[in-house]
This record gives sequence, structure tokens and C-alpha cells, in this order.
Amino acid sequence: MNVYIGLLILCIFMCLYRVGRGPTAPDRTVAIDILGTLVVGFCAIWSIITKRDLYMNIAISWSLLNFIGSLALAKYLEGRGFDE
Amino acid sequence: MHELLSIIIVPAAAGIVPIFIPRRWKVVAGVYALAVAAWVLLRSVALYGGGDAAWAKFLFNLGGQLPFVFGLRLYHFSAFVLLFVAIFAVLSILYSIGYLWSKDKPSLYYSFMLWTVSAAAGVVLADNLLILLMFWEILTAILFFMTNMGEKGHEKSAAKAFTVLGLSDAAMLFGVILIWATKGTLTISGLSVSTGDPIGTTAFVLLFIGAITKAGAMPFHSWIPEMAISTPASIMAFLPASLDKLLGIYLLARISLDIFAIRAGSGLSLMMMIVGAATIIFAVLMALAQHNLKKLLSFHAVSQVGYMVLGVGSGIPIAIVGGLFHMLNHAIYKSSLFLEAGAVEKRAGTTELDELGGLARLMPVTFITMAIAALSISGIPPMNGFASKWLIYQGMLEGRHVVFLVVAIFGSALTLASFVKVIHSVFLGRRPERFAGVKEVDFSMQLPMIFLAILCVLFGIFAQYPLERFIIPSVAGGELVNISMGNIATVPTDGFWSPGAATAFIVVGIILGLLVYAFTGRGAYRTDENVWIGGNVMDSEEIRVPGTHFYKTVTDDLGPAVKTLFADGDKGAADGYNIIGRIGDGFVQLLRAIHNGNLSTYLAWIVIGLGILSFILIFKL
Amino acid sequence: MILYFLTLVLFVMGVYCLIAKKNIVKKIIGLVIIDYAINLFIILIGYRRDGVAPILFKDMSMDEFARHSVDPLPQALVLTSIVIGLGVLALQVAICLRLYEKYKTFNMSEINRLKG
Amino acid sequence: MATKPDIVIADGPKGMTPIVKTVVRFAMGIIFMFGWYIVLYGHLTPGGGFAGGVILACGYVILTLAFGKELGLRKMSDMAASILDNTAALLFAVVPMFGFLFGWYFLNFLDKGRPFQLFSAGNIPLYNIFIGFKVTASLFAIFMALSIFGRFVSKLVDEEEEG
Amino acid sequence: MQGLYPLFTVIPLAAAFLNLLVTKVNKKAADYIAFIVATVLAVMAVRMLFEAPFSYRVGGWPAPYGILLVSDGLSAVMLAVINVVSVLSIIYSFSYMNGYTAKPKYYSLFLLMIAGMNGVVMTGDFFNLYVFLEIASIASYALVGFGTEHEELEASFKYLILGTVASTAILFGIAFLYSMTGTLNMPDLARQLDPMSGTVPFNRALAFVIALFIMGFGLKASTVPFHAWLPDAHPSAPAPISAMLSGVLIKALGVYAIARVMFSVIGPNAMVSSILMFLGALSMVVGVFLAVGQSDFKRMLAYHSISQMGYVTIGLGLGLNPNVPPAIAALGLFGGLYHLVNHATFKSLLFLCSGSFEYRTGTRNRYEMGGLMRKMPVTGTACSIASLSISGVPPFNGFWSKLVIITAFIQAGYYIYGAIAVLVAFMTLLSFIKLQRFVLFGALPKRFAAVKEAPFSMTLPLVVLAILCVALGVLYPFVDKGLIEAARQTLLDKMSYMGFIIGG
Amino acid sequence: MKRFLHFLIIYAVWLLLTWSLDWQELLVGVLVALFAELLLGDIFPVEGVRVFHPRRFFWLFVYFWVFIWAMIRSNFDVAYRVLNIYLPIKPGIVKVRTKLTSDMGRTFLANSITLTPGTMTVDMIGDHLYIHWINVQSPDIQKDTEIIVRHFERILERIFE
Amino acid sequence: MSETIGYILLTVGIVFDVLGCIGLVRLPDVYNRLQAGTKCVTLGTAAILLSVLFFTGFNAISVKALLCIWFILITSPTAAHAISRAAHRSGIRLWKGSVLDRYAEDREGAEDKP
Ligand code: NA
Ligand code: NA
Repeated sequence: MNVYIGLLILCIFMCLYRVGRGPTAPDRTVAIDILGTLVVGFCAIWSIITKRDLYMNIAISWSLLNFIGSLALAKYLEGRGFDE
Repeated sequence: MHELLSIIIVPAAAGIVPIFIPRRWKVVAGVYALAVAAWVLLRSVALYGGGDAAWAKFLFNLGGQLPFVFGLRLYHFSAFVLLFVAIFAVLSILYSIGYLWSKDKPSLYYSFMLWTVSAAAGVVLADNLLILLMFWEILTAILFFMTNMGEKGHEKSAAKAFTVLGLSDAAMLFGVILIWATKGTLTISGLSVSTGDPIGTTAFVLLFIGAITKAGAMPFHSWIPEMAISTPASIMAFLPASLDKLLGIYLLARISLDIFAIRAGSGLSLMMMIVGAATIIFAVLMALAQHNLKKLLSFHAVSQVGYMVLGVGSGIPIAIVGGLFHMLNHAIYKSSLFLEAGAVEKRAGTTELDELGGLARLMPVTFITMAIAALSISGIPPMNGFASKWLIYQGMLEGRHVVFLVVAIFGSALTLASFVKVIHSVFLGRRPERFAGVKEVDFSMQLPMIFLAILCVLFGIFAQYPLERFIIPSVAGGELVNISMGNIATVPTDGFWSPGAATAFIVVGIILGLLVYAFTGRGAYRTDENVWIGGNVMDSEEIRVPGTHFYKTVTDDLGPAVKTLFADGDKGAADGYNIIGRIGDGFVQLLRAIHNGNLSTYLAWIVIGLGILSFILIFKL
Repeated sequence: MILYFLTLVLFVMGVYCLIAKKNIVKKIIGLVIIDYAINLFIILIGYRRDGVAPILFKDMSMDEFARHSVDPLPQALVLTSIVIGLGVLALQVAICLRLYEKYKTFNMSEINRLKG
Repeated sequence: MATKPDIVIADGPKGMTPIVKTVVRFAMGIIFMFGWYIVLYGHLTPGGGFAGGVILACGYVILTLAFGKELGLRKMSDMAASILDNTAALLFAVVPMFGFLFGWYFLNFLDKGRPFQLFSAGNIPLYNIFIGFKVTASLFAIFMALSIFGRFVSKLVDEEEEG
Repeated sequence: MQGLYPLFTVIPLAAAFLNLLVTKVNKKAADYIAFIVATVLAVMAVRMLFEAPFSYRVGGWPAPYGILLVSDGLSAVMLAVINVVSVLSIIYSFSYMNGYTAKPKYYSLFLLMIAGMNGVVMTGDFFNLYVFLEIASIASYALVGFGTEHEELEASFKYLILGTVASTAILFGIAFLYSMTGTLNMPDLARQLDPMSGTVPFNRALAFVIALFIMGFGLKASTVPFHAWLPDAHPSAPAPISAMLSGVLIKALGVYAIARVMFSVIGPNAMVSSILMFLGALSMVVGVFLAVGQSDFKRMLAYHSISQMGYVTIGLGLGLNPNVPPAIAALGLFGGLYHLVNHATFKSLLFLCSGSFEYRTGTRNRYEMGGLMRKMPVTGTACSIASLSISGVPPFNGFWSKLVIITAFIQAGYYIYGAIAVLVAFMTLLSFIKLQRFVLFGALPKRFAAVKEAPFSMTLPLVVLAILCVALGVLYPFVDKGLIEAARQTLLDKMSYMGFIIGG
Repeated sequence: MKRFLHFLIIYAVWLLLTWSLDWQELLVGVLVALFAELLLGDIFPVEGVRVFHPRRFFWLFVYFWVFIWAMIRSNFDVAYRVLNIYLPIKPGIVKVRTKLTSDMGRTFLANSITLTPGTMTVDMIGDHLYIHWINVQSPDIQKDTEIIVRHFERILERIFE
Repeated sequence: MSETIGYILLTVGIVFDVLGCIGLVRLPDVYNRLQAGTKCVTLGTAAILLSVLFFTGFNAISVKALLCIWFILITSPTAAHAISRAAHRSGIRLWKGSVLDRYAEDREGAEDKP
């Protein structure tokens, strides 16, 4: 299991690289979006380890938040107010 | 109610009434106040005869450990001061009835007068340092409010007076608490603090500052001249001239002779004497430089305090007696002088020496009484001022303090000179046209002036009576110092010269003073007839040479040091108030500059502060 | 231990951002970073190796729970401080925007009418 | 306006592309249900009122993002939000007062039930519900309040750091 | 009565939200709700003075697991001060706040603030201490910016940032403390940290925690150098809020918290004591000098708050000193507490007066005012009384507390601090003389010819507070008996405070 | 009808989530699902419930496997391109037309395209989809439509139209 | 048995995640990165979630996992679409090596018409 977690962390760092590097705002957005999905995977592995369903709740909530975040960022990139 | 308590409470309570007396019944208010003051006078006379008395009530333990006793105590010295407080109260209220005719808010004025009496009685009777201090501060506050009743520009002088007095009160507070915290008691009777340890010394110096500030000695004098201009003369006569002297010197004697027994020749004694001498000489020099009668008088008031401090501070019995006697005499002639100044102001409408002149014929009573007071302040025999100064000189001789002696004598010489000038430029000299209609003041104002003048003469000629009746008993019997009539047998009790070096000094002093006047006053002789210059008649107003011209010669001839003193003196550089003020202001500006409204700065403070705190706490465990 | 150090680094970053940056928004971000650092710290305090979340679940006996479960109190503390932090953040942003309306700038060093 | 059914607004020109709209319309109900699930099970699993409230608020935020302000406000108006907010807080403060009747403030006076049942832990689910309402309402209100300043948001980043 | 202890936070909390609900129906209701609630609380608080000490276990859980509320001498006094000043400020707000829109919101924030402060002084564990502290702080941030003008917003933002930093430090300290002891229950902590019977030694981590607390609570108490927010924030708030902030908030969140932590939990410590004394002296001096330089009435008052809180801090510092005899330490602490109470009266009175003057004249620049004593006699008289009190003129209350503090310091042998205290008192007197001179006396500007006395609801609180100022001074012996007891309890009864952990 | 089905869907998910048949959970579930339905039922897309018709459901099932297969292919495709040192890509945005009319269908199509080899839906205007293609084979709309859209469209018609 | 399947799925999932992230790092412009990222990471994560089913058996956990799969399968492409559209509209040009951009042409045309 540690191997998997290590690989996931590797992925997360790659995303972070893209977040930091850019070069454009959309690039960062993409990286953040994918980061969120990776976190969901992480929760899944954790729930396998601990055999607890609460991490799945977290996973679902997280994917929801991730979705919102992406939409919001997309809207922002288009330069529109959030309420339009 | 206990008799001592009543003397404090009755005038305080009675003082409430005048507030409700409508403005147009000023006289009623005045008479009412006079009645109350008279009652106080009677009571104090009775008490004076009655011998010692005491009253005490335990109030609480401060924080459950320091006992606080509200104690009152009457013995000879306090009874004597109380008596004269009452006398001056009666006189100045009597005078005010006439003087305040045109003034605003008289009713409140009388309330303040009565409250002053009450507070003064409190100071004199208090047997508890803190209670004494409270009445002391009440006096300060009343002074502040009364000065605020004066004409334009009063706020500034009132604020200044309050600043200086407040600072001294703060010093006293600290001194009192030092005593309380270290001795555990505030009861004056039976409280004796040794000046051996720094605490004792500090406490004494602090209380000393409080005392001489009230009395108005240098370097804490500057509030008096400031006030003099804008404050009603009656108030000046009552508070700074007489009452504050009485109380200030009373406290000085109390602390230096009773609580801390300062003995002759000790360092503190020398310190006091230096203060006294400096006050004498510098104040009189400043007085010489004045154009305004009231301001001039107030500088003399300061200078005379020097004699008292010198005498009491010396620790030499005879000088102490002299100092206390001078306190009494000063109160008499100085309030008299202020009352006359007030009379002149009321009639002539000004106290500027340059504008005044030739009032002698129009205001004879004022002229004569003022002349007498002037002679007595200059220490001319046979006036009372002479008698007390003379004792002080003798004390200096006894103590071999030649320098102080010379200073004292030179001081009275200059006093003499300056008063010759005053008499000349106010009553003699040429009279401006507009003073034609000036009349003498009405009788209610004359009465106090006359009474005081008579006192001046009597206390001079029959000096032994006040000495025996008031001063000696106060100091005798271990109250202050052991002294009896025997020690001062050489006092000229009959107003004639008695042999002794002191006499010579007196003579020297008088001659010196007259010389100064004659030398500097040359140009001051007036010419009666109109002068022809280039064929046309000049208005006599222009060629009239005001008597004040001669002081320029003083300032010019007495050397650069004095000149700079005068130069700055008017700007107030010599005056600690302004210096401290400037320093404080600089500090304030600095602090305000640091608070630059920038959030990052404030955050930096916090972080740095936290860092320092952590460092101290962690590594200095 | 390394985790505590990382928290400290985060904290210092936040403080730097808060003090050195002039832009209001960046200051606020700095505060948020500090807040996160603290929360992380508290979580670390409550963290226990092989610990499980402090919730009883069905196939777990009481004493086993007591042995394994991480301390509930830090989590409660963190949750509370997150909620509070949220409230403060909302207030900060609101005021910051109103400030922008008035002063037309986000530069804090230009927003100092109050001084001295 | 008020008569216009929500579906019409949803299909309106405002908001994002039909793709996003359809997905949101499709998933919304379940998201909402999930939020309440988290709230109601707060005493059995972590999360509870606050986490659930956040999810519910996010649901409203998605609605606003995808369909525009109008629909979001139709689902929860400012008035409704503030009333909900305050009522929830009020109840949260007041309900424990009944504990005084049984001796202590905050006394858990309801039936505790068996552990791991939904209706266990007495009042706690009640408080979770209050918190859920409050968090939902206030978060959504905050979002709406801030989204009004949307114009600034771009400036807020454009503004260059001076020095 | 003891059973209803939690109501001190619950009622205002509930009222705050009820307020917002009801005013959707009826605008005026907010006034009545706020007034009724505040009055009830004030009455209860005064009643509580005679019930202490006792403790209350919320939800009936046994300590240290449940939430513990404690009432000892200190909390009781604080509670009384807070709620009395609150009710007066609320009465004052009736007319004063008419100028503002969103009056209901104002009252709700006000009530929230009260709830927070009451909670802080009642709670027996750090968790709730932090929560209530934040509630009160957030409410106060919002209230400072209530005017939403340039200055208000700026002040509010600065206050918000600095205050948040402080709260963070406090939270950090709490977390640290928890990591060391594994509990946040104060009596439990007191027991564990006790040098004699305790399990946790006074190590460097604890020292750091103390530093954090001094910084965090010190900022809330506006101790120099953590004071920079106060002179901006307090003047910018509406006058009744200024009165609350200067009168009670900085005490409840700052001084009380420090006292509680240092005395009841950590216990006397020479280093902490000397630090507190130094900071107190620094605050006194810096604050008063800055105050002298101000032209804005309220800003001057704010700086005076800093210097007056210096007196309180220095008093507490002496109380913490283990090297002086307990009697003297108690005297110092007693002086600090007494000055705290007095400051609550005269400083809130002064701020309310400034509000009345501003309400009538429309300016806060004291050089533009003048001669108002004749136009507004009641306000003017109240202002004078407060000025005399704050400057320590006998027989008003300020004099006695300063006297006690100075005496204590001289008895303890700290002559320099004593001298500083005297000098600062004198400087205070000076700056208030200037105030009198420019605002009350002096010439009345033409444009203020038509000025009238403030409305009744604004003069009543002034009168009450003025009476309090005089009474607390003249009735000194009784105050002494009452407060010295509280001081002793706080100082010497650490044992009995630990006893609260058993609860009951 | 539609709204009742929506309610049922939500309730079903609830049951899955709670994963127990305790009466309390059943009861609360009903309440929650009802609440959700009343609040959000009206914006639920009607096609979402059509799929419960058996025939459509069968095709949905079929579509599912087609889609999974496409997805796996796409991943290997990407893997190939990413791991190749020379990055063999020829990207561009092409335009295709769809015959589908329902929002639901189009959305499914768009998302399926996004998840299948080398293609990603950038925008959908009218019945035109703009698709970013990592390896453009021809600029012609018809041909692209054939390559990208057709194999999904055929099934999606049967489900949603 | 099911454990093994679980491990296989898990491995596959992680591998695809890694690939996706490599793509995210390597590919030239935002659109290509989206392509790589979305596809691989979505599938990878889905696989991981599915593996939960085989590790824990059919219970509350795995049901939630399936729910989560369903959810990310519908949301992540939508998000990708939204982002790419926004990127294009905010004026991010395609990579210089791109062959054509119909979207840009049509939008410019649309802007020219009125
Ligand atoms: Na002050
Ligand atoms: Na002060």
C-alpha cells in the first residue's frame, strides 16, 4: 500500500509543479482540478486501509467541492461575475 | 459636631448658598459671605485662646493593612495660622464687596471664597498627611476655577498655574505615600522621619517642593506672575499673596522642623537656604524689569518668600522665628499692596506703570497706605518687614552665613529701589489728562487697606507683641524648636536702633537702595512747564518721562548675565515650565511620528515584541 | 517531527506575507496561511500513529477504541477554529472590498489616514 | 416573473453551457440529499452540521454558478436565508434551555436510544440540524454578498504588487 | 440563581438572533429587546456578586470532560461591570444611533459582544475561552466599521488584522498547552502546572506559551507595544460602542484573561511579573504622552485608555510577584482590579460625553469646541467629574485606585514605578485640564449658539455613571472590603480554584 | 410521474448510502428525498427518467460497455503519446454535427467524447460541437463526425430520443 | 481472489494517474494537458474506487465508492469542457504546432457579422 500512496504523492507533486509553473491561469486551473481528483483517489485508498466508510463520505464531498471549484474558476477565467 | 470639624464644614456648607443668590443681590451675597467669615474668625479667636485640641476618627485600613485615620489637631502654631487665615478672609471679602461691583458671577465668587476658607482651615488643622494633601489640592482646584473667572487670556495663566501647582501636588502625593508606605502611618503628630536614608531625603525634598511651590519660591514661582495680570486683585491679595504664603510656609516649617527635624548646617538645610537666597535675588531683579504693577508686585511676593525659606531653612532658632514672623508680615503688607493695586486698577482702569502717574492727590488713602506697605516690604524701620528681616540677618550672622546675609541685604536694597520707582511712577510723576476725574475708592475698600497699613506699623514698632503672642509660642515648647524670648533679646523692640553689626547692614542696605534709585532714576524728574523745541509746543504727554525708564539703566549696567536673564525672562526661557514643556512636546512629536498608520509597522512591533518576550521568558528562566 | 517543522515553515511564510506584502488581499492570504498552519499544528498534536478517527463504530469494543482512537478534542478545536476562521475571512474580504470602494486601491500603505 | 417556473429560468440564456446545466440539473437532487445525509449522521460519523451545511451551501452555489443568480435566489432568497440563519441560531441557543427543566443547561434530555441508531444521542442530531441550516444559509448569503463584488475580483488580482 | 448561570451568554445570544427576526416585522422592537435583555442581565450580574464562588457543569457532565463555568470573585466583579456598562450604553444608543441605518444589526452585534464577554469571564476551560473571545472580537470588528466611512473602515480593517493575529497567537498557545497537559480545563491545568503538586514542570515550552498569551491577551488589552489598533478603532466606533470597547471589552478579553491565566492557571512567577510591570509602566507613559498630543477628543480618550490600562497591568504584575509579601502583592492586585472597575466607569462616561458633544456640535476636534459648559450643563458636569476621576483627583474613584497602586509599589520597594505612576497621573490631569479649557470653558463659538442639552436617554446614562464615579470614590471603605476579597480569592485561592474541577 | 421517479431515484441513493433497513433510516430517507424533490424536482431533466423504460435501459447498458471500452482505449492512446519521446501529436479544434436533440443526449455525447481517445469537447453551439482533437485526421466536418461522433450517437439516439 | 482483482485495479488506477500527470507536465498547451489529465486521472481514480469494492466486499463503503465513481464520471468531463471553453474564450491560443482551430474561426466570424 505504501508504494501506491507514494506514487499518488508523486502525482500530486507533478500537479503542484504545474500549478506553480503555469504558465497561464487555465494551466493552473487544470492542475488544481486534477489535484482534486487525485485526492479522491487518496481517500479511497485510505478507506481501504482503515476499512471505514467515513473516508468515502469525504471522497464524495471532495469531488463535489472540486467540481464547484472548477466551475467557479472557469467562470472567473471567462471574466464573468459568479452570479451571471 | 466637634469644634475643629465645624470650622471646616460650616464654611464649606455655607459656601453652597451664594450660588443660589441672584446676580443683582451681589451685596447680599457679599454680606452673607462676610458674616460666615466673621463667624470663622470668631471661632478661631476662641480656639486660639482655648489651647490645644484634637479629634480623630478611624476610617479604614487601606487594602486591609494601612490604617487611615481622619485626624484633626489644633495647637498653638496652627491656631495662629488659622487665625490669620480667617483675618485675611474677612478683609478680602470686605474688600471684594466694593471691588466686585462690576465683576461677573459674584455669587459663585463668594462661594469659592468660603470654600477656600474651609480648605485652608482643613490644611492647617489636618493631622493626617493625606487629608492635608486633599485640602491642599482642593485649594489648587479652587484657585484654578477662580482664575478662570478673570478677564481674557485667563485660561492660559490658569492652566499654567494649575500645571505647576498640580506637578507640585503630584510630588507631594508621592512624598506622602513614601512616608505612609515606609512608616505605616499618616498621623503627623508623633510622626518623625529621619532624613538619613534616601527614602526620607526624597520624601522631604518632594514635600519641600510642594510647600515652596504653593508659597511661590524659585524655581516654581512662575505661575504667580502669570496669574497676576489677568486675575482680580482681590483674589491675588487673598490667595497667592497672603493665604498661599501662610500655608506654604506653614507646611515648610511643619516638615522641616517637625516631621523631619532638619538641623542647622545639614545638607538639606543648605539646599533650602540656597533656594531661598536665589529666590530673593533673581525675583527682585525680575521685579525691577516689570512694567505692570500687579506683575511687579507678584515678583516681589516671590522674592520675599526667599527670606522665609532662608530663615526657616537655616535651622537656626532666631532665623526660624524671623522667617515665620516674615511670613506673617509679608501676608500683611503684600495683601495690602495688592489691595491698593486693585484700587488703582478700579479707578485708573489700568495697572501699566507707563500709563499711570500723579494719582497721589486724587487717591490719598491709597497712596499713603501703599507707601507704608512699600516701606515695610523694603525693610525700612520701623515697619514690620524690617523687624522680621532683621531677625533673619541676625540668624545668618549667628550661623556665619555671610554670603546669604549679603544676598539678603542686597535683595532688600533692590526692593527698596523698585518700590521707590513704583511710588514715583504711580502716584508722583506727571498725571495723564484722562485721570482727571479719578476719585478715591469707596470705604468698604479703604477699610482693609487702612487696617493692614496700621498693622504694618504696629507689628514693626511693637514687634515683641506678635513675637511673644504668636511666633515664639508656636515654635517654643518643643513644637518646632526650643527657643524662648531670651534667645532673641536683641530684637529692637521699641523701634530704635540697637547696636550690632546687623544695624550697620541695614543702613548699608538702605543707602544702597537709594543710590540705585538715584543713579538710575536721573532722567525721571519731571518738568512742569511746556518745552519749546523748534518753535512749536510739544504735547506734554510726549515729554513726560515715565518712571520706568530707569529700570533700563539697571538692565544695561548690571552686566550681560542679568541682561540675558531679562531678555529671556520675558519669553520665559528661565522658567522651568517652558523648558519641560518643550522637552515633553518633542517626546510627543517623536511618538506620533512612530505611529505612522502603516499596518506593517504595527505588525512588526507585534512580532518583534513577541520575539523579545519569548527570548526573555525562554532563556532567562 | 519533520511535520512540525513544515508547519513552522508554513507559519513563517504566512507571517512574512502578512508583514512584507502591501496588497491587502495578500495580507489576508497571509493570515489564512497562518490560520492553516495553526490548524495543522493542532491536528498534528491530536495525531497518533495507527490511530483511528474518534468515532465508535459497530465492530469495535470500547477499550480498543480508547486505545486506538485519536484524541477527539483537537479535532473539535480545529473544526471550531476553521468555522471561526471562515467567519473572520468573510468579514475581512467584505471590509477589504468596501475599503476598495472608498480608497480605490488595495495598497495598504496608501490607506493610512489614521496616524499619530 | 414570480409565476415563471424555475425550469424556464434554468433553460434561459444566463449561466453556463447546456452541458454544464444538464449535468447540474441531473445531479442536484442527489447532492442535496447527500448534504442532508452528512448532517443527519453527524453523531454517528464525523462531519455533522457543519460539513453537511457546507455541502448544501455548495449545492446552492453550483445552482448559482450554472444558472445565474436568479435561480439561486429563487431557491433561497436573501430574506429566506437570513430568516433561516437567525431561526436556526435562535433555536440552537433556546432548545438547550429546556435542559434547565431537567437540571442543567445543555442537558441531553431526549431519549438516547440505542447506539448507532439514527435517533440516538438525544438532542445532538437536533443541534446538527440547526447548525446545518445555519451554515447553509449563512455561507450562501456570504457567497451572494461577495459575488455582488464580482467586478472587483478581477481587479483584485490584476493590481500589481508595488515595491 | 446559580442554576441559571449559563443564561449570561445564552440570553444575549438568543436575543441577538431573535432581534434580527423580529425587526423584519417591527423596526422599533430591536430597542426594546436589547434594553430588556441588558437590564435583566445587569440585575442578575449584580445579584451574582453575592453568590460567588461556585461552579456550573454545562449539560451535567462531570469536569474535566464537560464544559465548566466558574464564578469566583474576579468573574463576579467582571460580570457585574460588563453588564452594568452594557445596559447604560444601550440606553444611550436609543437616541444616538437614530442617525445610523441598520439599527437592528447594531443591536444584534452589541448583544453578541455582550454574550462573548460574559462567556469569557464565565468559562472554566480554554476551548470556550477562545470561542467566546472570538465571538466578542468579531462583533467588535464589525461594530468599529459600522459607520462604513473611510476612517471607520480603515480602523476596522487594521483592528481586524491585528486582532486576528492576537487570536491566532492565543489559539497557538492553547494548542501548545494542550499538547503538554492533554487537557484544556483550567482547574485541571492549574492542578497539573502547580509547582508543588503538579505533574508538568515549568519548562521552556510553557515559557513560550506564556509569551504567546502575554502577546495575544496583551494585544486585546492594548498593552504597549501591542496597542497600535486601539487609538484607531475606539474613536471610529459609534460613541456607545467606544464606551463598551474602552470601558469593558479590553478588560474582559485582555486583562481578565491575563489575570485568569497567570494567577489561576500558571501561578505567580517573578519573570512574568516583572514583564507585566514593565509593559504596564511603558503603556502608562507612552499612552499619556500620545494623549497629550491629540486634538481629536475621542482619540485622546483612546490613548488615555492605553495609559490607564497600564495602571491595571502594572497592578496585576505586582500581584504576580512571588518575591514580595503576599499582603503587598494582594494590595497591588487589589489596586489593579479597583482601577479596572473605576476605569470602566469614568472612561465609558467620558466616551459617552464625547458622543453627546459630537451629537450636538457635530465635531470631535476639541479646539473647535468651547464654552459648552453653559450650553450642556448636565453633560458638561458629568464630563468634569469623569475628568477629575481619571486624573486621580480626590475624592473621586480614580484617586483611590491610583493611591493603592502607588502605595503598593512603594511598599514593595519599586520606587521608580511608583514615581512613574504619579507622574503619569499628573500628565493625565494636564491633558484633561486642556480638555476642560477647550471644550467646557473658554469662548463659545458663534455656530454653537443654538446648541441644546442632549436628549434624556443620552443624559441619563451619564448621570448614573457620574454618580458611580463619585460613589466608588467616596464609599471607598466598602469598595475596599468588597474588592480586596475578590483580589485575595484570585491571588491566594489557587487551591480552591483547582477545587472547582470536582465541580458542584 | 417524472417528479415521482426523481423522488424514487433520490430515495434509492439514500438507501444505498445508509445501507441499512432500520425503520428510522427509511423514514428519514423519505422525508429527505421528499424535501429534495420538492426543492429541485422541477429542474430535473425529463430524459433522466425516460431511461427507465426497459428498451432504453437495455441500450443504456450496452452504451455503458461501449463507453468503457472506448475509455480504456483512449487511455492507452494517451499513454502512448505521453511516453513517446517525440510527442507524436497534431492537435487542433474541429467542428462536428450531431443529430441528437435532447440536452441529456447531447450532454452524454459531449462527455463521452471528452472521455474517449484524443478528443475533448470544447463547446457546443446549436447542434455543432467543437472538439479539441489531439491528432487531427481531417479538417472536414463530415469525416470528423463519422470518426468521432457516430458510434456513440447511434446508441444514444435509442436511449434518449 | 477478490483481493487480487483489487490489487490489479489499484495498480492500473495508479498507473493511469501517473501517466495522466506526466501528460499534464509534458504536453505543450492547456488543451492537450486537459486531454491527458482528464482522461487518465478520471479513469485511474475510478479504477481505484472500484478496487474498494473488491477489497471490502459489497457494503456501505463500496456502495459509496460506486456512487463516487458515478459522480466523477459525470463531473470531470464537464469540468474539463468548462475549463477548456473558458480558456479559449479568455484568449488562450492553441499550441503553435496545432493544425486548425474551427472554434476560433467561427467565433471571429460571429463577432464580425453584426
Ligand atoms: Na492617562
Ligand atoms: Na494616568
